[in-house]
Amino acid sequence: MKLYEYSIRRIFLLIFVLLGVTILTFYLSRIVLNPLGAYVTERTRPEAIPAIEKRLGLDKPFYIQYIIYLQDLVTFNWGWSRVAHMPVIEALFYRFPATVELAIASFIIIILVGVPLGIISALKNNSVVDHAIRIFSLTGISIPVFWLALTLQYSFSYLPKVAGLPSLPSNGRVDALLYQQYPVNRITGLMIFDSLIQGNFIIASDALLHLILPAMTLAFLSIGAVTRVARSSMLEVLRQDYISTARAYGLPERMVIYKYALKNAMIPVTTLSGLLFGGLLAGAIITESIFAFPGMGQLTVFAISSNDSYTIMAFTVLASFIYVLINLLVDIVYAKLDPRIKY
Amino acid sequence: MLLSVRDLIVEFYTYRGIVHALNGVSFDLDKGEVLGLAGETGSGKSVTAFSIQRLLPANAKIVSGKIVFDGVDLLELSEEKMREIRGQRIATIFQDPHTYLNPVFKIERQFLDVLKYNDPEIKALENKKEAERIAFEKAVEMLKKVKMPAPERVLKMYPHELSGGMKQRVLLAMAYSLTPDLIIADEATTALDVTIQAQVLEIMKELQKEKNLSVLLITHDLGVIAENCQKAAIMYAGRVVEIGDVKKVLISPKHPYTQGLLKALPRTDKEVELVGIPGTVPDLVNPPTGCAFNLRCPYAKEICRTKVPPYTLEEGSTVACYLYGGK
Amino acid sequence: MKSRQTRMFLMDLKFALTLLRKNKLVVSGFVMVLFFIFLALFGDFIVDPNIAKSVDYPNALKPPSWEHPFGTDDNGRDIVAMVVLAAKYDLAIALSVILASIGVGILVGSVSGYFGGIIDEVIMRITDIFLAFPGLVLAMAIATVLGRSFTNLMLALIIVWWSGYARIMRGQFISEREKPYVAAAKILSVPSWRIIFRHILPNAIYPMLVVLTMDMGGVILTAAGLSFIGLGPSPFEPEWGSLASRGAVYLFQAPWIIFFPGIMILFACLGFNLVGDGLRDVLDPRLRR
Amino acid sequence: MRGISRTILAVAVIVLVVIVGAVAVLMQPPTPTITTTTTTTTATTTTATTSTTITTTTATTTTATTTTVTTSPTTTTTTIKPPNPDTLVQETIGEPDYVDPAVDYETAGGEIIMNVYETLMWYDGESATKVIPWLAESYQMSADGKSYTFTLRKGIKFHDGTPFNAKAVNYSIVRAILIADPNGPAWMLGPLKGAEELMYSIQDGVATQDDVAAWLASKPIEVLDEYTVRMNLDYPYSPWLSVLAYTVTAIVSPTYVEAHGGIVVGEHNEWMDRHAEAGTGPYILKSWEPNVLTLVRNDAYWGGPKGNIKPVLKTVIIKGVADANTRLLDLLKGDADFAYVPVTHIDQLIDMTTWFNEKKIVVKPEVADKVRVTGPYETFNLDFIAFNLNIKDEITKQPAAFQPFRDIRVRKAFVYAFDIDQYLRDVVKYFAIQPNGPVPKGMFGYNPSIPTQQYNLTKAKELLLQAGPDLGFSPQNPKTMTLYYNTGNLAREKAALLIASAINSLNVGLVIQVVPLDWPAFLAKQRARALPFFVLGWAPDYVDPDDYLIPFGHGQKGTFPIVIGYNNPELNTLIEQQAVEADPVKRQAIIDQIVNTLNSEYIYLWTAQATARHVERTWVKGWYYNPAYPGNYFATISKG
Repeated sequence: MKLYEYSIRRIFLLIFVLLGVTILTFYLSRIVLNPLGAYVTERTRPEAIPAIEKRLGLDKPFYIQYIIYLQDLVTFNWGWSRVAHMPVIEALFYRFPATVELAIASFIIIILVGVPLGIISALKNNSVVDHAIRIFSLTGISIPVFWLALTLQYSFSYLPKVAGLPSLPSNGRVDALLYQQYPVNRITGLMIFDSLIQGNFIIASDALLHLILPAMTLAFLSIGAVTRVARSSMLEVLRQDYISTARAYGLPERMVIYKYALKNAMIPVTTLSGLLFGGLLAGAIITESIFAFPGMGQLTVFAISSNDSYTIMAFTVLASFIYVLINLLVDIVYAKLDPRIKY
Repeated sequence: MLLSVRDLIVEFYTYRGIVHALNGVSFDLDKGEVLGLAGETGSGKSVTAFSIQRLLPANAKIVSGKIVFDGVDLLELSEEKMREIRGQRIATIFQDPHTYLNPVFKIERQFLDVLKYNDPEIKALENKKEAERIAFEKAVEMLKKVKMPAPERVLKMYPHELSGGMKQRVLLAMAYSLTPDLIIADEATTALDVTIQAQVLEIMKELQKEKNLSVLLITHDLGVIAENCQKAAIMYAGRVVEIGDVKKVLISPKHPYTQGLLKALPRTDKEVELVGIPGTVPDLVNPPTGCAFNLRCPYAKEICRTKVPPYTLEEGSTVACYLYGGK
Repeated sequence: MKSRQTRMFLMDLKFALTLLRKNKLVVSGFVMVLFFIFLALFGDFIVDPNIAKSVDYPNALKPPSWEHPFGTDDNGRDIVAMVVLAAKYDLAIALSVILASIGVGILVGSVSGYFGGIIDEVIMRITDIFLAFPGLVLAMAIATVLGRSFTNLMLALIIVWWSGYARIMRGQFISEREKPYVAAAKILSVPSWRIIFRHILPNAIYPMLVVLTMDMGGVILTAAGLSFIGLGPSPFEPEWGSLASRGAVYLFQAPWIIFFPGIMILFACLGFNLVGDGLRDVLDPRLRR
Repeated sequence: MRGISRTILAVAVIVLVVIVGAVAVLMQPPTPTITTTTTTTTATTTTATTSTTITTTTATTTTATTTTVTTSPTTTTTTIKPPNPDTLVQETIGEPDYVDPAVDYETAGGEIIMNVYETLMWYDGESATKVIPWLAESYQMSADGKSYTFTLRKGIKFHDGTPFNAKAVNYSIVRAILIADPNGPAWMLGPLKGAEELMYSIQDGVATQDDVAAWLASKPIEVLDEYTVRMNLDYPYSPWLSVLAYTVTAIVSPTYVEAHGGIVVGEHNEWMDRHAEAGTGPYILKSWEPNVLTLVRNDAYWGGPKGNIKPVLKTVIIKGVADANTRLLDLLKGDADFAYVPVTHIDQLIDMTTWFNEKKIVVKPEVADKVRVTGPYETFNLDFIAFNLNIKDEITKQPAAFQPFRDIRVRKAFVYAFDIDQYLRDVVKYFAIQPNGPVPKGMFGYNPSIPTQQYNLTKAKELLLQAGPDLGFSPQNPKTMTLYYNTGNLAREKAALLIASAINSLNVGLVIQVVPLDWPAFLAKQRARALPFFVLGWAPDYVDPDDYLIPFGHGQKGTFPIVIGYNNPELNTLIEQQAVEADPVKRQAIIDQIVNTLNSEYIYLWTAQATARHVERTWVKGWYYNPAYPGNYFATISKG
């Protein structure tokens, strides 16, 4: 089967999974969470509640509500986000690029640090370096996210400020005052990208500074996973016969490792990084809320605490869509990388 | 003398203890000569091949012995010097073609890389493009030599798209393209079915004759040795027990183990009752004292159990057994 | 037949243990896990359990001192006591989520992996839905409707966690299904459930051991994360995650509230991960050099 | 075995070193005294107190470097010049729901509306009891108190240039009623002729176009001429003038609203929800980005009733910053001029010992030159615990079997069990006073002589042991109950924990669990009467005791009596009487009677009436406090 047919089949399955997700989301939000909660306060007259239900269409039988919900979903009329004070789709349009920017930044760090560490740890197997790297990577996946974020905030932002030393910003995406003086108009929503195009280096550098702490937090957690996979797959590949062929034919060690072995070892790493990136895209819930980074994650935390079910539903559908899409992309990339895969 | 191996001892460090893979392997190989190295699995054939190329895995250690190749002891060489010898002077063809080609690169890439790094003529070329083109032509020419159909197309294909036989031919072509002095064929044809095996051996013989190469043919198939080699060496438990002219060794074997082997060989020319060798191959973690074969040898004497038998010359073959003198 | 199989298993076990003993990392991981289990089992004897149920605002937010080595939290309770008491809750949540999830995972994974075809396709798509669905939202829904309590947090985690194991088990069963011993059992008309549980499962379970050990830490971390965004148990049910996350508000005045529970989580999870990592090397035959 | 014991030792040593190191380092947390690089002629000394760096790298040991540099702060008061004098940055929590006066019902939105729009009546400077004509020049009340006629000020223009006149007043108030947002403040306009009835039918979705036309035809508000307008009420309502000071009656420019979607009965105007640039006030809302609102000065502002209000600040930026520590740091660094500092963090700015002993706010010397903290000011925010007399099972909707709070002894015992001193001293740090009833201190109708509730644990135990047998709980067969509070509010959480741990410590057979709930889920359970008892608060709409007596006391109309199943008909009539009683002395007497009956029933446990404090940089001038204001009034503020 050609790659094209394989993708079609996968996309069909994707739609089925997404439908399943919408059913689960609908059940959760309409039956379990009762969206009415977001529209009724302690001052609402009990008699007025039926009218609100009618206006929100909550009085119709469930399956009709679900069909209306699907129509709304497709027409991108995802309801009003009480938390963002704007239509949900607009809130997404506003905040998703911020999450993407953070995801890219931390992804770059993850790959640039994680992969080399994994390879070094494999090449120097069972040496002191290997042990150190393994402890570092295992610690990476044993630290609670918020604890790491707060410790970084405390050590790199709070303490230096107290001591009068230069400190990393730990709040928001760019300095509000600076943004007032040097506004950047939004093209893609990626702050650094937009400001660089418009030659506004002040904002670009400030946005970069604001990215450091959150990106470091997110990266530290995933570096562990990437390092371990890179190490085990590199060890696996180095034991393969075609490596001894390469050596037997006098190819330089550097080439044997970084060309012949690396490309094979990178296949499982790519799959993992794809999944990690998908995870990052779904919004780093805790990191964004600690660093007040205005992305999808922060909005979701606000939505959860104030039970704004339209925003939560939007986040769920978006996160599931990203997960499923990334899975498909990872499989396709996997096929490209490893010619042995046939469909 | 192109290659002479003297008392090579190699040990492996595993969790179960130290495996004495080679216990003093010695043999010589002359220029243009084909030596067959035979023995059951676990007798140390492949370890010998890997030791010559110094490609032993990390937990192996060459305890002692000398491998003199063209007057130079390979064990003394630096890794850098050894790299120059591998490929250009000594080439190896491995057993299972399926796993010895890198799955994610096209044949062309792997073949051309080998040529670019080893072939003096191509190495000398500055212009990258030029080097690629010449390497490509050379590859095609070599593939034709090994009777590969449509070589240009094969070069563009991935290893998994070729059959076992074709892959072995690619490896052959790669090995011979560098005109090495010594080819080590480690069970090169065992994984192929008989018809393809014959073709590949035929090609090896032609190439060997044409370039007067010396070949170390490692196999457990005595038939293959009989047809292709001038000299034969029989290995058992990490030692060469008998070495000599192929006719003498196979027709009038001296060492009891060689005799046992031949008795276990089905013959087409006459009716013969097959007799296996009693007992099993010794455990190399704590090998038996004296001659390793003494537990299974019908003629074993007290001395066989205590002292390692020295090599003695017996009608043109060298044999390590107390049946033939030596106290 | 039986004794030989067990003898082989024992020999293998002894062999694995010798390997484990040699690996420094695994041993240190093991020590941490033992300490965590010790705290969980004997916590209530070391420290008076109803400290967790009381408040003492006069000496809230006191920095670490000889009297309170770890300082006191915002409700005036001694953090050393709280951390010790919390170990029981954390071990309980980790164990229950893992055991429940592996139970469901095996059931679902084995059926869909073994039978394949339509059953496999349907089951896997349903599992995909749970995999795609952000567990956070599910946990929130449960916490909102049923209120925030320890059992609800556990429930939420189980509902999401099993899908990962189902997928791994399915993969294992698919590869084991092709193996000759399964065909042999089928020929001998052994009932399929026996094949699944008596024959395939023991072989399929090995790689899971590693995943399970490391997920023990994973569950505690996720629970801590959920506590941070307000879905954790109530203040009277001490759990490291919620203890630490309640300290976020006082980060700059009283960093010790976050620091010490966080350190306990780190050491417990690191312990599990070290043991898991070591286990992976031991269980993977080719790596046994 | 030797190998293993060595690793155990190694691990133990590492763990110990990390913990001991951290304990040592955390012994003295650094107080945030920020050294600021200043632009003034007189350089200030840099005072760096202990700064400790914790580098908690993974499992390796903690390195604690403590550098202590303390130099005595200079005695000369140095004035630090603000970096950008004509821009004010305010860092607070949360964001407005809406900025449309007709629908917004919370303080964040109120603050924007109050600076952009204006009302006919408004408070006179700092006094919250007196309202003076603002957009109105003067007013007359009819003899029967059922109609008010206003003559309006002339020559005032809206931000969009159109003139302010009677038509605009009529348009603005009618608009609020026609939208009739059930969660909004429009109910306050109920007394207007036919308004309450119309709003109910709109909210119930039964109102038709001609119902609206009929109501408009009945002229609840008459435009007599360009600058006079009369409002007719259904019944005399003395608080009507303070209602006219509430943001719901803010006057908007009709032309602007018509140009942006006009009025749709029963629907919000989404544009007006997000934009506020059509009022007569001193500021205009220029932009609303996530967490950042920007107001710019209205240069053509008419100056206010005394013509003395001339807005100085060009821009005002209101930033929503969730983390209290960050707000504090920005304030000390000079990046923020106003900052909301909660009770949990105020001890880093003011000297707590003087505050505890003399209830006087004295700023710590190290920050005295940078920060000014004023207060405490009384707010009307009342926190309390209410006991549900008719607990319903949420699923079966039937009354639950175990109804402990029907027995007054149990209610009394719970009131006695609450350690009010510990709560005021250690939880809210004396930034609250103990209320003596539903009417908050500082509001008309408050009577200081009414006794407050007492803490007496032994009495509480006595009462519960007496009530136990009748209600079926005893130490042998204990009953558990759940106390709910809304997540996020730390003071209420601690009040819940305090009462719960007190009752649990009595071990009389009652075990209290404390469970936090999200706000909407809390309300849903409350509406379903499923909360056995709960911690909550009440804030004023307009400054009048009526706005407290009804919600706490009135059996039919009161928000809380309805959900806790308390109805005392005699009390209901008293409450209705005081609303229409014009004579203050008589009204005070009725109110005292109401408060005493309510207190005698022990329905509520009054936990706190919060006092506020204001935190600003020393270079800010012109700020003043009025409990009735939803937020800060920027028109009188300057930086210099």
